[in-house]
Amino acid sequence: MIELTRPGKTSLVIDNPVMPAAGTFGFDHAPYRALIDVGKLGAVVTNPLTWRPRRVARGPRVVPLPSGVLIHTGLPNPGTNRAIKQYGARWARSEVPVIVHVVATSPADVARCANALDRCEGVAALEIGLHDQATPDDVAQILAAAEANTLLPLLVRVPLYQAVPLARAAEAAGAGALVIAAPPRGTTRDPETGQLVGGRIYGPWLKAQALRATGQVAQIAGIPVIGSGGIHSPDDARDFIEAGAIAVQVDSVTWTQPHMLEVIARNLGGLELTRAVGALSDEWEPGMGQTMRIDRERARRGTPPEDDSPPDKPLPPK
Amino acid sequence: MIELTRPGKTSLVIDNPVMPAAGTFGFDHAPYRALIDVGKLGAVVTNPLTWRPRRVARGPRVVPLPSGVLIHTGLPNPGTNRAIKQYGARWARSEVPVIVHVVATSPADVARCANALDRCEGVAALEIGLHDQATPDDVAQILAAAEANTLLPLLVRVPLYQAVPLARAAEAAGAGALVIAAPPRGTTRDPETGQLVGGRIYGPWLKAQALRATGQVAQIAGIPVIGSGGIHSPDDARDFIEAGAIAVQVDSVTWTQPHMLEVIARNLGGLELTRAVGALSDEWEPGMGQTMRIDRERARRGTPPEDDSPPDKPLPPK
Amino acid sequence: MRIILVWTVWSSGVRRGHQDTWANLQFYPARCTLWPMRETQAIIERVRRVSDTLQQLHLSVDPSLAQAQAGQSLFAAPLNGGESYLREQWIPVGLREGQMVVEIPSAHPYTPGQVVSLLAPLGRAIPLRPHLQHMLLIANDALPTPFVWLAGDLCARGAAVTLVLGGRALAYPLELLPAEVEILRADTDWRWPDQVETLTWADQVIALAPPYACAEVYAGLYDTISQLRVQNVPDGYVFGLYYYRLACGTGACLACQIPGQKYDLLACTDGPAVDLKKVAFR
Amino acid sequence: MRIILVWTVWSSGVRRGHQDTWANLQFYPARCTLWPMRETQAIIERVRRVSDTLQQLHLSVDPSLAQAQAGQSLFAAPLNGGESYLREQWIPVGLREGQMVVEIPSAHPYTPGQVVSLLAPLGRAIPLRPHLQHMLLIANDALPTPFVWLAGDLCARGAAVTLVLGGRALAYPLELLPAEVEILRADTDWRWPDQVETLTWADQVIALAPPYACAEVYAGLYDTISQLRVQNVPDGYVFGLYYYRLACGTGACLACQIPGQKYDLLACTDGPAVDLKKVAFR
Ligand SMILES: Cc1cc2nc3c(=O)[nH]c(=O)nc-3n(C[C@H](O)[C@H](O)[C@H](O)COP(=O)(O)OP(=O)(O)OC[C@H]3O[C@@H](n4cnc5c(N)ncnc54)[C@H](O)[C@@H]3O)c2cc1C
Ligand SMILES: Cc1cc2nc3c(=O)[nH]c(=O)nc-3n(C[C@H](O)[C@H](O)[C@H](O)COP(=O)(O)OP(=O)(O)OC[C@H]3O[C@@H](n4cnc5c(N)ncnc54)[C@H](O)[C@@H]3O)c2cc1C
Ligand SMILES: Cc1cc2nc3c(=O)[nH]c(=O)nc-3n(C[C@H](O)[C@H](O)[C@H](O)COP(=O)(O)O)c2cc1C
Ligand SMILES: Cc1cc2nc3c(=O)[nH]c(=O)nc-3n(C[C@H](O)[C@H](O)[C@H](O)COP(=O)(O)O)c2cc1C
Ligand code: FES
Ligand code: FES
Repeated sequence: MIELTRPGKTSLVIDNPVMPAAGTFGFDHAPYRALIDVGKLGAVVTNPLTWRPRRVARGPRVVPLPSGVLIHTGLPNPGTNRAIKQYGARWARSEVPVIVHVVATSPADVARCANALDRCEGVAALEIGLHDQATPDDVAQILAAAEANTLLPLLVRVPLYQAVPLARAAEAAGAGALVIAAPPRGTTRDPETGQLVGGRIYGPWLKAQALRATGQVAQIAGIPVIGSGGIHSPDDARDFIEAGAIAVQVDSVTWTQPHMLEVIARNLGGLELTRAVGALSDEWEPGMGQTMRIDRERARRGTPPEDDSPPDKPLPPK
Repeated sequence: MIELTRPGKTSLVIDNPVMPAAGTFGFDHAPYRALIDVGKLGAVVTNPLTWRPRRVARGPRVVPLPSGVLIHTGLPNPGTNRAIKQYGARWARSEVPVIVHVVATSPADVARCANALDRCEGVAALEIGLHDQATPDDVAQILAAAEANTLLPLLVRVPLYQAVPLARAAEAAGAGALVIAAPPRGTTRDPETGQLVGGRIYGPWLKAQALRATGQVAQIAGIPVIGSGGIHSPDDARDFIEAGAIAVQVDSVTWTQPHMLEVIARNLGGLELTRAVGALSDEWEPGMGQTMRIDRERARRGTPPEDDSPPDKPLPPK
Repeated sequence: MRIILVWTVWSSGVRRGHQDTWANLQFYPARCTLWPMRETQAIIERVRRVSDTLQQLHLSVDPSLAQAQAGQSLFAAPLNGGESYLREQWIPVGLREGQMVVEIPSAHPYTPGQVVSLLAPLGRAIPLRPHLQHMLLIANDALPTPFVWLAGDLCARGAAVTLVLGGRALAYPLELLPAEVEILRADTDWRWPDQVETLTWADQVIALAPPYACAEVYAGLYDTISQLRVQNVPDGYVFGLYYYRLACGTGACLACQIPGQKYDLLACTDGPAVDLKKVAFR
Repeated sequence: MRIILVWTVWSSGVRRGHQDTWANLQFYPARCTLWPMRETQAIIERVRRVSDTLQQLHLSVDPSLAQAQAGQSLFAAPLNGGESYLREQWIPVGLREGQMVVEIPSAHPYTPGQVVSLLAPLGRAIPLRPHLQHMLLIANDALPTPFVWLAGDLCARGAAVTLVLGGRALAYPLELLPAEVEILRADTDWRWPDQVETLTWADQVIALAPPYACAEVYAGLYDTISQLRVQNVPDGYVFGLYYYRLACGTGACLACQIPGQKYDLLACTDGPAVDLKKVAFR
C-alpha cells in the first residue's frame, strides 16, 4: 500500500509502485491487454487528453536516435468528452486505478477537462502535463483551475529542464504529487526525408538526466515524487526509489519489450521472479518464465472472454 | 575565413569552423599532437581554468552510460597563473588560435583570470563557462567583470537547460559569441562501487537536445552561435550549421576516435577526403587514409622535432 | 493454446471503439480481428542475399504464426539488442515448409542461428474482395516487397495480377515476384501504358508509396479513380499500404495515426492496407 | 617509421611541464617516454577462455607494438562499435611470436577475425630497479592480470618474485602465472605469513588494488612500509598500480588524475605504476 498523493480529503493509494508513463500505454488497457497482466501494475496512466480533439502531426513522427527515438505525434486525442464516452466504462472496470493525463493547454481548458473527468466513475486521479515553457505563475493558475473543478487527487508532470522551480510551484499550488520528469525535446535529421525534425526523445540515456532531476526534487519536495525517464529494468526503477521517489513511471521500454513493464512491476512489488524451465515451445514466450502467465492462461480456459462485457453505460448529460 | 565573434575593436577570425570543446582536448595541444594534425582545426579550446588551483574530485569519475559516459572530474586545473606559466609559451606558438576556457566561478575571479590572460600573448579569446544555476543577472555581472579586464573577444558557453534566457542575457551583456550548449548533468549508478554518481554526460544521444537548443538560440541571437553537443561525424556537425551555427565544438568523440575531430574539420573546411589505398601496414592507421598524414610524416623526416623549442618565457610579475 | 488466445483478445476494432469502421466490409477475414499480437521467439535459419540491398531471412517461427496472412508482418528485435532501439517491421514474402521468409534491407547484419523476439502478428491481412478476378498493384518509389506474398496467393487461386512499378520500385529484382504477374513500368509522372484500361479492368487496386509520400500519392490516386468512376468509388475498392515507422506497434503511441473520414486509423493495428475511401486527405 | 615517431613526440613528462617528476629515477626505461601513442589496427586471431570470468585474446598487432613492455597497455575499440561507448583498457599478459596476448573479462563477446582499433601504447612500462633481485607483488581484491607479463619477465632474468593474493585476487587461476612465482595468501585484513620479512626482503614492491580502493589501500601500504624503514622510503621502491576507468587515455580529460606531492599525475599517461612516495594521500 503506497499513498501516492499527499494525504487529505482524497488521496490515491496504490498497491505497486510501478505504472506506465502518459503517452506510452494508450487511452485504456487495450493495446497491452494481450501482452502483459495489467493487474500487476500499480496504476495505468492514459495518453494525454486535451479539451478539444487533436489530430496527429504532419511529417515524420518517429525518427531513430542512437540508442533511443524521437517522437512527435502532435498529441492526437479525441477530446475529453469523446474519450470519456469511448473509454469511461473500461476505466470503471479497470483492475487498477486509472490516472487520466490532461495536457495543461490553458487554465480554462484544464478546468473543463477536470470538471468532465470529475464526474467519470473510473477515474482515480488526474495527471496534469505541464508545457515546456510553463512558468511558476502558469502552474499556479492551471492548478487553481483544476482544483476548483475536481476533488480528484492531482499529480503534476513537470518538464525536465525546469524540474526544480516548477515542482516547487506545483507543490505550493496544492499538487498531490509530482512526476519527474516529462522527456525533453530534441531535434534530429530524419534519414528518410532529410528534414530536421523536432520532438520528445526517449531511450535509456535519458535516465541519467531524469534521475538527477528526481533526486533534486525529492530533496526539496514535501509531497510524493514519482520518478520517470529512461527506466528500462528493475534496477533502473530502484535507482529512482533510492533517489527519493515513492513510485516510478516506465516509458518507452514498454514499446520495445512489453513484458518488461510487468517484470519491473513484479520485481518492485516484491514478487518472486523465476525463469521457467521446460515450458513447451508454443507456450513459452520471452518474459513468461519470469511471470506466472502460464498459470494465468491455463486458468482462463474456462472463463468467459473479458471482452464479453456489458455495453458502455450512457454518461450523465453535461 | 569565419568571423567567429561579433565585429568590433577585436574579433576572432578562424579558417575552419571546427574546434574541440572545453575539457576534451587538454590545456594545450600535447595530448592529441601525435594523433591529429592540430593545424587543420579552426581553433583549440583549452580545458577549464579557474583563478585558484583545483584538485580532482574524489570517488568514481568516469561511469559508462548506455551509448555514452558520465564524467565528474571536479575541474582539476593548476589555477590561471600557473597555467599561463606552464602553457603560455605553447599557446603563443600554436598554429591555430587558442581560446582559453574560464569557469565563471564569481565575477571577482573572472576579473582576475581575464586580467592575467589579457597579458598573455598566445591567447586569442576567452570562453566563459557559465554554471548550471547561473541567472541572467549573474551573466551580466560576470561579463562586466571580464570586459573591464580584457579586450579579448569573449565567447560565452551556456548550459543546455537554460540556453535561451542565458544566451539572451549574454548577448545583451556584450558577449562576442555564444557556445550552445554545455552538456547537462546526470546521475547514474557506478557498477563498481554501487554508488549513485553525479556528473556531466556525453555521447551521441546528447546531439538531439543540443541541436534543438542551438536552433532555438540561432533564431533569436544577433551574434555568432557555435553549436556543441554530441557531434560524432561530419554530418552531425553540418546539422548544427544548418540549424544556424557558424562553427561547432566537437566533444567526446575525440576521446573515442581521435582522428574523427580532424576528419570533421577537414570535411567542413571543404578539403577533399580520400581513403588511402596500398599504404604499408606499419604506416597505415585508421583515419590516415582520410588525411594527408603519410605525406606529412614523410616531410617531417628532415625537420627538427617540434619539442625542440625555447624554454617558456618568464611572465611579467602580477 | 491457440484457442485460449482467442479468448483473451480484445479485437483491434472493438478496443478503440470504432467497430463500424470495418463492419460494412463483409469480406474481411474475420479471423484476423480475433487474433491478438503475442510475443514469441524465432530462430534465423538462413540468410539469403537477394539483391545489392535486400536479404531474405528464413525464420523458424512459433506455430501460431502459421495462421498469418499476406499483409500481416512481424515486429522484430534481436534478443541481445540490435542496432536500432525500436523494433523493426519485418514483412513476410511467404510461408514455406513451416518457415516464414521475410525480406529486409541487407544493411542490417543478421546471422543464421540468431534468436529474435517477435511481436506478431502486426496488423491485418490485406482485405480481398471475395470473387476477385483482376488485381491491380501499384508500387511507386518503394520496393514492392509487401506485394510478393499477396501476388503469390492471388496467382495460386487463379486471379490475374498486374503490377505497376515506378521510380525506386524499378530497382526490385523481378525474379522475386511470381512469374504469372504482369509487370508495367510507370514513368516519373505516374503514368503507365493503358492506365485508364487497367484501372477500369481491376476489381481491386492496392497502392504502395514510401511513408513520407503516402498522403500525397494516395490522394492523387483516389482523385484519379474518383474521376474514372462517375458513381462513387465502392467500399473496399482502392487501398493504400501504410508502412510508417512504428514506435509501439500495439496502438498505444498513436504515432502511426492516419486521419480518417469518420474515425482515425492506425497503420500498426488497422493497416497496412487502408481503404482510401475512409481516409481524410487534407 | 619508428625513428620518425621519435621526432614527432612530446614526451608525457615534458608536455605537462613536470620533467623533474621522473628525472631522479635514472633507471627508468628512457625509451618509453619518447614513444607516443598511435592509432593502429589489430586482428583478433584467437579467443581463449581461461576461466569462468576471463578470456585471453591473441592479437596480430602493428609491428611497432613489439617494443611494448610490461605495464603498457592498449586502448581498444572494436572497429564496428562495441558494447561500450568508451575505449577499453586491455592489459597484455605477454608477447608471443609476434602476437600480443591480452586478458580481459569474458563478459565482452569478441570473435576471431574481428578487427579492433588500438590507441597504444597506453601508459609507461613499470619502472624496475636495475639490479633487482627480489620483487614483492601484492594484489588485493583485484585480479593480478597486470602482474603476469611482469612476473614472467622478472623470472626469465632470474629475479625472485613473491606474489601476495588477497580477497578477490584469490579467484585467479594460478596456472596463468609463471611457475617460479611464490604465492602467498593474505587474509581479509591484508596480513600474510611473514609479512615483515617479505617486505624487508624485497628490493621493490608493487601493489594492485581496485580503482575505488587505491587511495585507501596504497596509503595503508605506504604507512606500513614507512614504519618498517626508519629512514625515508627510497625513491622508486614502492609503487601502486592505478587502473582507473579512462575516458581519453591521452592526458586530455584529467578524469584519471592522481593527486601528487609536487605534481599531480595521470593514471593514463604517467601510470599505471606510480611511485607512492610521490602521491599525496589526503
Ligand atoms: C508519448 C507522448 C507523451 C507525451 N507526454 C506529454 C506530457 O506528459 N506532457 C506534455 O506536456 N506533453 C506531452 N507530450 C507532448 C509532446 O511530446 C510534445 O509536446 C510534442 O513533441 C511537441 O513538440 P514539438 O516538436 O512541437 O516542439 P516544438 O518545440 O514546437 O518543435 C520543434 C522546435 O524546434 C525549433 N527548430 C526549428 N528548426 C530548428 C532547427 N533547425 N534546429 C533546432 N531547432 C529547430 C522550432 O523553433 C520548434 O520550436 C507527449 C507526447 C507523446 C508522444
Ligand atoms: C570535460 C569537461 C568539460 C567541462 N566544461 C565545462 C564548461 O564548459 N562549463 C562549465 O561551467 N563547467 C564545465 N565542466 C564542469 C563539470 O562538468 C561540472 O561542473 C561537474 O561535473 C560538476 O558536477 P557535479 O557532479 O559536482 O554536480 P552536482 O550537481 O554538484 O552533483 C551531483 C548532484 O546530484 C544531486 N544528487 C545527490 N544524490 C542524488 C540522487 N540520489 N539522485 C539524484 N541526484 C542526486 C546532488 O544534490 C548534487 O547536486 C566541465 C567538466 C569536464 C570534465
Ligand atoms: C501543453 C501543451 C502540450 C503540447 N503538446 C504537444 C504535443 O504533444 N505534440 C505537438 O505536436 N504539439 C504539442 N503542443 C504544441 C501545440 O500543438 C503547438 O504545436 C505549439 O503550441 C507550437 O506551435 P508551433 O510549433 O506551430 O509554433 C503542445 C502545446 C501545449 C500548450
Ligand atoms: C562555474 C562552476 C563550475 C564548476 N565546475 C565543476 C566541475 O567541473 N566539477 C566539479 O566537480 N565541480 C564543479 N563545480 C562545482 C564546485 O566545485 C562544487 O562541487 C559545487 O559548487 C557544489 O558543491 P557540492 O556538490 O559539494 O555542494 C563548479 C562550480 C562552479 C561555480
Ligand atoms: S506504432 Fe504506436 S500506435 Fe501505431
Ligand atoms: S583518461 Fe583522460 S587524462 Fe587520463
